[in-house]
Amino acid sequence: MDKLVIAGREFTSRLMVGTGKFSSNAAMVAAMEGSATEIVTVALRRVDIDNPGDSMLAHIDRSRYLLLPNTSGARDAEEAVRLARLARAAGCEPWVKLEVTPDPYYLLPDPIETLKAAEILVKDGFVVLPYINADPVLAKRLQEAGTATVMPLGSPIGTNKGVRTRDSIAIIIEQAIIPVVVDAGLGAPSHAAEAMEMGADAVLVNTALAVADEPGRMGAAFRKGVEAGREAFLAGLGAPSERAEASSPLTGFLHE
Amino acid sequence: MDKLVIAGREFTSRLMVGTGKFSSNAAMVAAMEGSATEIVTVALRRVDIDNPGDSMLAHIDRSRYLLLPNTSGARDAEEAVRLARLARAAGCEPWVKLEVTPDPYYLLPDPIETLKAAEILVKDGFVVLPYINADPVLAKRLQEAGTATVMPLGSPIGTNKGVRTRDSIAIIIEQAIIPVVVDAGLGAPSHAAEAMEMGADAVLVNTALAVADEPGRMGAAFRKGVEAGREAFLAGLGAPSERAEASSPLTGFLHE
Amino acid sequence: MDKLVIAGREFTSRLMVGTGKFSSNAAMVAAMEGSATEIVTVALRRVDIDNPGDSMLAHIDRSRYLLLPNTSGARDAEEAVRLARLARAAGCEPWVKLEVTPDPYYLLPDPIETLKAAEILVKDGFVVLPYINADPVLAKRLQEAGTATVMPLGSPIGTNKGVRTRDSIAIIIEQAIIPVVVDAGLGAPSHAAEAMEMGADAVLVNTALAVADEPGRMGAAFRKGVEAGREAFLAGLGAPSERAEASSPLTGFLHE
Amino acid sequence: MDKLVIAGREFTSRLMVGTGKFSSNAAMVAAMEGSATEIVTVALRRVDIDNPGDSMLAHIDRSRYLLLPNTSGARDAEEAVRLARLARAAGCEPWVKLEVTPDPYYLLPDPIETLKAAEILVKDGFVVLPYINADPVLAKRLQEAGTATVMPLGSPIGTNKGVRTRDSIAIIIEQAIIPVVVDAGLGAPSHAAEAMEMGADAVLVNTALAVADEPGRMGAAFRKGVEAGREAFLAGLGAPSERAEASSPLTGFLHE
Amino acid sequence: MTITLNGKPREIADGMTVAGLLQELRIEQKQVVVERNAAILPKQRYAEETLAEGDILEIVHFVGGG
Amino acid sequence: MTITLNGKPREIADGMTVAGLLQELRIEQKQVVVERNAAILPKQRYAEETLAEGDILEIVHFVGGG
Amino acid sequence: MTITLNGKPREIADGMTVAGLLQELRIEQKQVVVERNAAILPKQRYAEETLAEGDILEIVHFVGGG
Amino acid sequence: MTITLNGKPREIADGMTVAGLLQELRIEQKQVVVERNAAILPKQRYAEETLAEGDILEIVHFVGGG
Repeated sequence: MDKLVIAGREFTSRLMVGTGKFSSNAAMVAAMEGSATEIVTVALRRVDIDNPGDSMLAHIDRSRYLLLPNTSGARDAEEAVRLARLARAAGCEPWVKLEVTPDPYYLLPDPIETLKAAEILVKDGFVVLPYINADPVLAKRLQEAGTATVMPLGSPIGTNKGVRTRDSIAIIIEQAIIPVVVDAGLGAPSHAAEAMEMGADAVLVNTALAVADEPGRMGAAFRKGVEAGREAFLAGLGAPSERAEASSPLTGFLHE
Repeated sequence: MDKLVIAGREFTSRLMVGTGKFSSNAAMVAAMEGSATEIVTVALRRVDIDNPGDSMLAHIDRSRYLLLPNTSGARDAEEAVRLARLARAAGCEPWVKLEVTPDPYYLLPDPIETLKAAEILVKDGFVVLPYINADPVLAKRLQEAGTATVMPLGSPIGTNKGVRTRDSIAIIIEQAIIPVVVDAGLGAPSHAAEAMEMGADAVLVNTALAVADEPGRMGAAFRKGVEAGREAFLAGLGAPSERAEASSPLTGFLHE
Repeated sequence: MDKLVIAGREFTSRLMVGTGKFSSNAAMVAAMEGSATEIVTVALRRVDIDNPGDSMLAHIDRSRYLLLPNTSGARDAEEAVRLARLARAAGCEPWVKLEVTPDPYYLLPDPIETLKAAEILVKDGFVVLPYINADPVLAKRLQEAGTATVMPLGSPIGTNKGVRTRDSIAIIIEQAIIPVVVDAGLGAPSHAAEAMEMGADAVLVNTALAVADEPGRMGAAFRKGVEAGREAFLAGLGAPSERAEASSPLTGFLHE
Repeated sequence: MDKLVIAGREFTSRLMVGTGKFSSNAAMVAAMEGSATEIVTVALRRVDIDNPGDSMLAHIDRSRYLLLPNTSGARDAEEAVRLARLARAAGCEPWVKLEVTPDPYYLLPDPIETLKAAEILVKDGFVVLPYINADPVLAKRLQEAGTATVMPLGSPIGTNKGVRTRDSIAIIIEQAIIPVVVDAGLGAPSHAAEAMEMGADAVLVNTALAVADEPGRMGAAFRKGVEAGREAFLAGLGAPSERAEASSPLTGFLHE
Repeated sequence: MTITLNGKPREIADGMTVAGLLQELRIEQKQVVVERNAAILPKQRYAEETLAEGDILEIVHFVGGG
Repeated sequence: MTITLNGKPREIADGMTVAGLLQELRIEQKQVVVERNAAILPKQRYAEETLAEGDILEIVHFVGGG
Repeated sequence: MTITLNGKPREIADGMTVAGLLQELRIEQKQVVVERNAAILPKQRYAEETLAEGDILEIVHFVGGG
Repeated sequence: MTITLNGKPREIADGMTVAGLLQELRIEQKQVVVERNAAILPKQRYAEETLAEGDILEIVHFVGGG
């Protein structure tokens, strides 16, 4: 399949995987391997002083997966910038999945603070992948601000509702010159395939893999779904029509 | 992946392909190969006496594909039975995709005549795969009449609208002990994946492949979509929820 | 608004109301009055010998409402015909809402038995209003058999899912010369309005009224919804479009 | 029905009407009267010097309708503020429908510039009704900035697609303490009813009325749709369910 | 004498008429329909119709339904 | 002699067999099925089956279909 | 003397007031708002406000809008 | 001597370095990032950086996230 290019870097896989909520590190690794992803997101949190435990990083093959730190937990631009810089200091490449979610309940992104943080981080040399509501005008402004992608949500995080923002995402794709990565709410391979068929450049999935009975197998299912959607987009899909049309010939009947 | 079994016969592929409306035999063969299908449907028509031409059968490797004749053009049970018997006399195995569509415009199936024909053909030793509206009670009656599968439509033939009959198909799948094959209206791999995720045993696609810019590539896309949906069904999908749920931890924030 | 005509009889209201599942006769009457309905459905059941109680008929003003007995409980044509005749013997006019639902779980109608019963009852002089799956071919056959209406379901009874069978109902309306009454699954006035906007001649509602906190008020809400949908259908609705279009002028800007 | 209160002012109608795109002033007035609206939006444009013509205001009874000037055409906060002040200078009360739409094609609002303009106009004493994408976080920030309502779009302006942003609007309604007015894309009374059933406080309609064959009649249809939705919301709607539930009793059958 | 009434066996007095039975059961004639051995019974026959051993009687009425 | 072939009248020589007709029409036997007067004709009978005045013949084959 | 009126250059007589210009253009004062050099002009000033070379004048009014 | 460590007060020995503290806490240097008084601390400084009364220290690491 054709390559995905973000900030000049090539990827064979168009499926990004989140590492949250897995029942075990083994389940997480199984999902990563099954999905054939090349980009995995991680979060930054305080070490539990009384029980440092071991690091989940020990389970991630850095030669195989690009670590994409997110700024989850940031409630405004300042907190997001702080987290991005801490992640870079931790030895990650300067890539960041920018999340600014003041609302603790639905975890929806703040358009104002997200743009503000993006402008600061771009100037600071980061490759910025902002998580946003499916807002075509905001997507355009972020692109103008120099972000590497936009990551509009399909539906609220963790709902498995699929691409409920179809109309807006179609406009974002139409207007974008940077890759569009559909993030959040993709609960099944058909959802991922739908996003790709629309012309999205990639998708990010986490909850659907973490809650699956067999995360490794679900990872493989999403890999195929993403590839199916991309192939179909490239192969040229027919448009839906109101009028039914026979697939068998309408002449040569015995009763003619 | 697990095998599909119809009338005691095992198939590795869960994607059936129709051979109508292709721009050329080459395009048809490309779609068949790309899709990795094992069952292809064909129609019976009068030979054009003034210009017999060559047979499309010459292009189909019978050792690789099971020929499934349909009864397209039949307006009632009698015509359908006549076509099924002609197909068998042509040297096909006694398998038939039963279609009875009195309405020439939307080509929707007649539940009464379809059941009548199914009863006759089953007695006559045919393996009957009836094309029906997504009607759970009719599906049950056909199963009781001894059909090998039921083939409910996702949306009217050739519309590419996808699984518009979702609720009814879910009930059909829940009640069926024979394979459920979703037929008609599947216009994209995401539609095929959705049907498989619901627990359908297989799907049939024709128009979407025939009208694609690259039929071979679209065949491959559908193959992956079907596999993705089946894998996801087996791997155990999470249910959609109204409440958003974070994929990153909700503790250990710097601002605590 | 224009009149609804069924079997030569004129009605001002296009909203039929079911009388099942109400918390009290008072709630039922409130819903009937609020809805301004002129046709109410009732069911036939055995009298509880040990506790005959009083009849719900005592609460229904027969001069104001046409009683439409249904054949609920019938599992085949024979039982349906028996119930219709008992209802007529009870002094009702020979109108019947024909329901044949062998499946006790989803209560979906049987197309074969419904057509069989309809043919018998029409010959027997009944005005037959059959409850059916949204099957355009079946609807056409019932019309040919002489039924007074067809009553396709919007979604399974009691689910409040609305018009999930939109595509099929649109075809039924297009092909029908008898009134099309959308029945079952209409859970909100917007659902009823949608059906009427599509060109349905009437709708039947029961569960949505019976489970409302205020049945009388909900009856009024559905009355308005049905009138809104009918008015809009007659006033000529614009078609949906992909392209946005300004409602304010695109010239005369200060910045030109 | 209960009153709508915006900025301390009471309204009986919950339907706002736009005055654009009508074929004639007579059609516009007919729609206004049929709809029983109390708030009508207008735009500001340069006078055509060579052909001043007469003013459309001459056709609007100011004692009956509150004039709500919009800032259509504004591409940024500065232009929006300028238009709002010109409208006020024209003798309107200091109410403004704030629109900032840099994109001339889909006319979608800019979240950043809209918030900026809202903050300036609120300080300047305006009653601000901002038109926004269905973005819950932005809606919350505007509420905190002191706007009188939020007006999230149902679907892109003029598309008649209805409430495509259902999930987000539900969250906006849940979080808002100011009235939520669903604006743009409502093409049929069923769409307006759906928004009201969700708990929206009002809706704004223009295109659907302007393009109707009979604008006056369509106005009445929308009035009823809005009332139906509001009544249903107040009467307490039942939730959709997967499981069918009989509306007739499941006991007392003759076949027991 | 035993008949089957609405699906259950029931003892009734010899020579009991349908009208008599309804009265005994405190069921108003005008509110019900009676089926005797699968044949609908016209109301005007209730008084003269005498029940016999083994009769199958159905007494039905209208209830709320959708 | 006139027969009806695939819905249209056609002149054929007396004594013409089905096999002969197929040959005349340049239609390969193995690619088609033949129905004579609504009865399917087994391939092995093509050679001996002589056509008669007024016969109704259907010659069908497979085409692409969904 | 030349001013810019609604985006286009326009010749006007020296000493022309806003009120005079509106009259010349047959535009009713009460139907419009006038902006002179980006500042909104109160109606009561129309009569005394004399236009100057290079003035930028905007005359706007309400039209149908959504 | 008291500092604030990950949001909680903590007693540490005078002259304690960041490296020393990490060792005491059994936290591997390479797995964490340390912020002292809102400024990120380069790893090579851990050994020489001596903590002072009232210091605010944040020790963070990567966890699973979406």
